[in-house]
Amino acid sequence: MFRHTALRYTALVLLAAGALFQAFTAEYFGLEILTEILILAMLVLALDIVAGFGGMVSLCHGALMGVGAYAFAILSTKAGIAPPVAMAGAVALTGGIGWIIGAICSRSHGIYFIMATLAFGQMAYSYVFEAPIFGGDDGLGGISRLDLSIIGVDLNDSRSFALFCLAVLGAIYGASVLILRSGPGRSLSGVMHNEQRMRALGLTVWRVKADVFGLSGMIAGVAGALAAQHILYISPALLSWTVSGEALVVVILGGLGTLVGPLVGAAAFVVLKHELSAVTTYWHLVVGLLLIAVVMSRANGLFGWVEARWGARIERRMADATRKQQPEEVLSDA
Amino acid sequence: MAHDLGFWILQALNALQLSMLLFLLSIGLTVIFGLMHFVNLAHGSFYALGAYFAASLAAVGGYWMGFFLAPVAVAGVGILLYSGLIKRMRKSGPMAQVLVTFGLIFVLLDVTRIVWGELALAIDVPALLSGRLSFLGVEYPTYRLFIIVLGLGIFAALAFVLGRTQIGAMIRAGVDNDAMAACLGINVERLFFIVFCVGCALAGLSGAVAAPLLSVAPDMGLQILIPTLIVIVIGGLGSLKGAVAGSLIYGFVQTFGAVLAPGLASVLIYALLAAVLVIKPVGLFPAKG
Amino acid sequence: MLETRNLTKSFGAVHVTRDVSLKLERGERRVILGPNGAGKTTLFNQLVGELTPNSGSVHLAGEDVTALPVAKRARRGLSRSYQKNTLFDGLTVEENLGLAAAVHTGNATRLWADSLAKPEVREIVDEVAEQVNLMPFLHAKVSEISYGVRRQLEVGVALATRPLVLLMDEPTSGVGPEMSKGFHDLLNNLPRDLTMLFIEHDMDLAFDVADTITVLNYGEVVFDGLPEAARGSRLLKEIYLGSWEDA
Amino acid sequence: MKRSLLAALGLATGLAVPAAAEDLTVGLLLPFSGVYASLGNEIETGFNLGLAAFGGETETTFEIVREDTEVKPPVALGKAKKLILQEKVDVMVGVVSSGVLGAVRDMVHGAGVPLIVANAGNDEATGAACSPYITRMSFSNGQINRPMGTWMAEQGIEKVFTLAPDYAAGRQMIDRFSQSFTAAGGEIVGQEFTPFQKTQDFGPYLAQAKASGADAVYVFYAGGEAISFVKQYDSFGLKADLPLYGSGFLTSPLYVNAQGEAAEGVITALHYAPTIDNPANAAFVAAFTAETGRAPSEFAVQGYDAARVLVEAAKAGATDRASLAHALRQVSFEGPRGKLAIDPATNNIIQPVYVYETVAGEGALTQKVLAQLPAEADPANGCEMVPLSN
Repeated sequence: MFRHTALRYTALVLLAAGALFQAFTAEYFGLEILTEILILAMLVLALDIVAGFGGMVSLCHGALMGVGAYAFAILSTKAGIAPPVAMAGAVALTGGIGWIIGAICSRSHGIYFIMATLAFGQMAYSYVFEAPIFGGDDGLGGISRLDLSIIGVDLNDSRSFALFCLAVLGAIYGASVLILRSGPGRSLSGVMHNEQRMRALGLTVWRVKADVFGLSGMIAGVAGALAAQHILYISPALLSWTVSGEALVVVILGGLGTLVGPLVGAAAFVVLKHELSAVTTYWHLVVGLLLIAVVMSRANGLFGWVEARWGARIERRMADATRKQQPEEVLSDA
Repeated sequence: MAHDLGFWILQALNALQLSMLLFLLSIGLTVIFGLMHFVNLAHGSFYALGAYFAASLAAVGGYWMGFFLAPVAVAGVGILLYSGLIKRMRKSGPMAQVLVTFGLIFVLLDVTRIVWGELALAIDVPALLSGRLSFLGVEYPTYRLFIIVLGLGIFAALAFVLGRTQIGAMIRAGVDNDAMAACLGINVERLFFIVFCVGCALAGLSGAVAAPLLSVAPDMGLQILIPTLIVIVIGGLGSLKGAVAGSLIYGFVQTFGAVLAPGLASVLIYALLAAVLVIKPVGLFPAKG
Repeated sequence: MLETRNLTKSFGAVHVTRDVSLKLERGERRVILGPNGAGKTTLFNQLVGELTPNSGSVHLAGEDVTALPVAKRARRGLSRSYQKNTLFDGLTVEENLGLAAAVHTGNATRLWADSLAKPEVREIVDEVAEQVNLMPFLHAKVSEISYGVRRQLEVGVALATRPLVLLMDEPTSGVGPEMSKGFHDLLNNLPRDLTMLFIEHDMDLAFDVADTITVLNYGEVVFDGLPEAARGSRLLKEIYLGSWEDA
Repeated sequence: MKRSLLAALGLATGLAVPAAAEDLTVGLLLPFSGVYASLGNEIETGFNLGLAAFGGETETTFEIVREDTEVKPPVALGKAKKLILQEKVDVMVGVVSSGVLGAVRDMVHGAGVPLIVANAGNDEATGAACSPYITRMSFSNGQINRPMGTWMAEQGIEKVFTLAPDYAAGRQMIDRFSQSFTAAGGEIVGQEFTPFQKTQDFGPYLAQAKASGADAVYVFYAGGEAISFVKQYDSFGLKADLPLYGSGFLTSPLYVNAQGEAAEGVITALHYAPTIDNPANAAFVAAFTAETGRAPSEFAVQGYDAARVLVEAAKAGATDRASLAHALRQVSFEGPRGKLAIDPATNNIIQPVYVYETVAGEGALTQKVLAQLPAEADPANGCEMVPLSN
C-alpha cells in the first residue's frame, strides 16, 4: 500500500527541482528530451499503479497510450473538435477501453494476464495499422497543440510545452496518489496481497480491477494525447508491444510499486537512450544487458535499491513525526 | 472468385504447413513453461539464431549440415543461458522472467546484427526437396510437404516420449507437481536442464527449417514471437495437446482468414485469443486443471 | 440464521460431505468437531461459496444463497477465517482490518475518499482491534508480529466485516494451550448476538465457548446436540478422541 | 497555430550563427536500425562514395552528422528537429520511408531547410505536399510503375493479378500500375493486399493468383518480404505459367542473392540497375564494388547522386540553407542512371526507367536490361510550388 516516506519526498523534490532547472536553462533539444521524459513518466505512473500496486502486469499500456494519441489526433484534425474537448474525449476513450480490458482480464493471473493484455494491445495495434482512416503505417500529422493563449501561454514554444507537461505530470502524480488511497486503490492493493481473502470479505474483485485499470488507462490516455502534441506526428509504432515492454522496463529499472521510482526510471531511461544512440546503433544491446542486470540483482530497481539501503534508516529517524501527520500529507507534493 | 476443390486443398495444405512450423516452435516454449513455469520471451530469438546458424552452416556444408547442426548450436546457446541466467531466474515471478527474457531479445537481436549484419541471408532448399509433388490432385512444393511431415513426425516422437517412456513420465510428473516429483527421487534440476535444451534445439530446428522458405533477417525472431505466444496461450500453457491445437487454430484461421476475410485477417486471431481467454482463462488444454 | 440442507459434495467417487444438514439460531455458538479429513473445511468452503455443492442448499437469514458467489454471500453477512493464515502480508494490522471494514461499509469501491481514513472504517478498526487484543500492534506489519498475534488478526479481519455469522476454521490452530485459552476468552467476549460456527480440535477448549456441538465423520453428521451430551457420548470418544490420539 | 510554431522555429534558426562560407553541415537522416537498416547503410555508403568522387570539385567542405530514424516517423521527426535546431545543419539528406517523409515534411518546409530525399517515393511528397525545400533524387512511386503498365500491355499481356503489402506505398505502386495498364487495354483480374510486415507465408495469396486465370502477376514487395515472396513464388512452380513482374525493388541487387535461382526470369522496372551501360555507371560500380565487394543497388545510387547534387549545388555557389534550396533544384547531370534533372514544377527527379530481367551471371545473379523507357516528368499531382523568397 502506498506510503510517502521522507526519502520519497526528498526524491520528488529533487526530481521536480531538476526538471524545473532543465526547463528554464536547456536549449531546444534539452527541452525535447525533458518533454519526452515527462510524457514517459506519465505512462509509467499509469503502469506502476496497476502493476506495482495491483499485481496487474500489463503489456498493453503502450497501446492504450497510442489509442489516446490517435483518438486525440483524429478527433482534433479529422472530426474538427476543439483540442481541449478532443483531449477529454481521448482520455475518456482510453479509460473506457482500459476498463473493458481490465474487466475481461480480471480472471487471468500471472503470465496469462500478461499474455491477455498483450493480445489486446496487439489487437489495437493491428487495427490502427490497417485501418485507412488512421493513415496506416505512414501515420498521421497535422496535429495542433492545446491553445492556452487565454492564460497567456503559448504551448508552441518548447519551453512552455515542457513546463505544461511538468504541470500535468505533477497533477497526474497527485491523482495517482489519490487513486492509490481511494477505495478501489486500497482494495486492489488488498487483492494483490491476497485475492482470495478480499473476495471472502465481500469485495467484487473484477470490478475493482476494472475500475483501477480504467483509471490507469485514462492516465495513459493523457500521456498519449500529450505525446501526439509533443511530436505533432503519430504512427502505429506508438502502439507496438515493445513500447509497453519498454514502459515495463522503465518501471522495473526505477522501482516497481514505489511510484517515485518509475519517475527516476523514466529520466534515466530517456537520457541513457539518447546518450547511447548517439554513440552506437546497438544501444538496445546495452539497455538489454542493463535490464537483465537490474532484474538479476533482485533489487527493486534503482530507487528500490536506494530505499532498501537508506530508506529504513531515514524512516526510523522520522518515524514518529511522519506517522501522526500521514492523513494530511496526501497532496502536499506534486 | 469461385474456387474449385483443388484451391481449397492447396489452402488447407498451406494452413497445415504454417501450423506445423508454429508447432515446432511453440512446443519447446510450452513444455519449458509447463515444467519450469518459466516464460521465455526470447524463444523467438532462438528461432532466429537457428535460422542464422543454418544459413552459415549451409554456406559451408550444404543444407543438411545446417539442418542437423543448427539445433545443436542453438541448444549450446541455450545451455550457456541456462547456466548463466535462467537457472537463477526460475524461482522469480513471471514478471521478472518476462523482463529478463525481454532484455535477452534486445541483446540477441543486436548480437545477430553485429555478427551477421543487416542484410538478409540466403539458404537454398536442398536438391532432394526442391520441386513439387502431385498430391491429392494438386501440385505442392516438396519442401512444404517436408515441413508438414517433419512437424507430424516430431509430434509423434514427442507424444511417444512423453506418453510411453520413463523420462516422459518424469516430465509429466514434474509438470503436475515438481515438488512431488523431487520427492519421488527425480532429479528435477537435470530434468529441467534437458527439457530446456530440447526446447531450444526445437526452436533452432524450426528456424533452420523456416530459413529456406523466408528470408533470414535480424527481426525474424520478433516477428514470430507474437504468433508463437498466441498459439500457446490459446492452446493452454504446458501441454502437447494445447500446442498442437493452438498451432492448428492459428494456421487455419490465418490462412483461411486471408482468403475469406482479407480485411479482418490480422485482427481476427487476436479477437479469437481474447475470446478464448474470456471463456477459458487458462487456454483450451491447460496442463493442469 | 445459517442453515444447510442435505449438503453433499464429492470429488469423483469420494464423498467429502454427505447430506449435511445444520441449523444455527441467531446468537448460537456451535463447534464442529471431527477427525482430520472429516470434511470440516470442505463444509466451510461450501458454506461461504468457495466450493459448489453437488446437491443441497445453504440458507443465510432465511435466504437461499447456494447460487451466490463468495463475495455476495460475504456482503450478506457471512464471514470466515482460515485455518492457514490468509492475511495481507505486506500490510500493517491496521490496514488489514481497514480493508475488511472498508468492504463492509461500502468504501472499498468508492473512488472519492481514502477508504481507510473514513471515520466509520476507523471506528470498526478500533473496535475490532479492541475485541481481539490487537491494539498494541496496529502499526506493525504482518511480517513483524508473532504467529499467535497473526491468528488473532485472522479472526479480526473476519470480524471487521461486522458479520451476522462468523465461521472460524481452527482459530487456535498451531497456538500453544496457554494462548488458546486466552483466545477462547476473547471469543466469549464477542457480542452475544453474533452467530458463530467454528472448527476446533481441542474438545475441552471448544466446550468453553460452544452452546452446541456437531461432530462430522467421513463427511457425515454423526452427532448434533449439547456439549453435555457430547461429553458423555461414547461414539464421539471413539471416533474423535481415537483420532486425536493418532494425530 | 502550426504556423506560429513554425515561425518560432524559423526565428530560432534564423538566429543561428552562420557557418563558415566554405563549410556545409549535412544531416544524414537515415534508418540505421530497424527493418530498413540495410537500406540506410546502403544509402550512406553511396553518399560517402559520391562525396569522395565529386567532393574535390568544390572548395566547400562537408561536415556530416548522422541520425538514426529507427524507421519510426515520430522518432525521425524528433531527430530532424535535433538536426535543424541543435546541430543547425544547412541541408539534410536521407529519408527511406514515406511515413518518415510525411512526418518531417512540415518541419523541413517551415524551417526552410533543404532536404534531399534519397529514397522515399510517395507521390504526394512531390505532389500535393511538395515544397521548394524538398528535392527528390530517388524516384516517385508513379514514375516507376506507370511506364511498366504501358510496357507490359505492349508485350501482349492481357490479364494481370496484382499483389502488394497493405500500406500506403504498396497501394500507390499498384494503383499507378493498374491505371496505365488498363488505360493501355489490359485487365486487372484480381488484386490482393497482404498484411504489411506481418505476412510470412504467401501461400494463400499465391493459390489465389494461380486460380485467377491471369497471364502474369505484378507485385510490389521490398526487403525481407521480397525475398520470401520470390522464393515462395518459385517453390509453387508458378513462374512457368504465370510470369512474375514487378517494380524493381522486388529483385533489388541488395538482396537478390538471398533469393537465389528463384529470382531468375523475374522482370521488373526500376530507375537503376547495376548493369546499365554508361561510363558514369562503370565508375560508380567499380568504386562501390571496391568498397563493399558487391554490386551497388538502387539505394546506393540514390545516396551517390544525392552527394553529387549537393556538390553541384556548392559548385554553383550555394553557402547556406536558402541558397542551397535554390541551387539544388537547378542541378542536372549525367550520372550512373543516365541524364538526370529536377522538375521545377514539383522538385521531383526526371530520369529514365529501365526494364530488366534477373538472370544467372558468372557466379551470381545479374540484371539484363530489356528496355530503357524514356524519362518523363510526373504530373504535378496537385503540387503548387511556392516560389522561394530569395
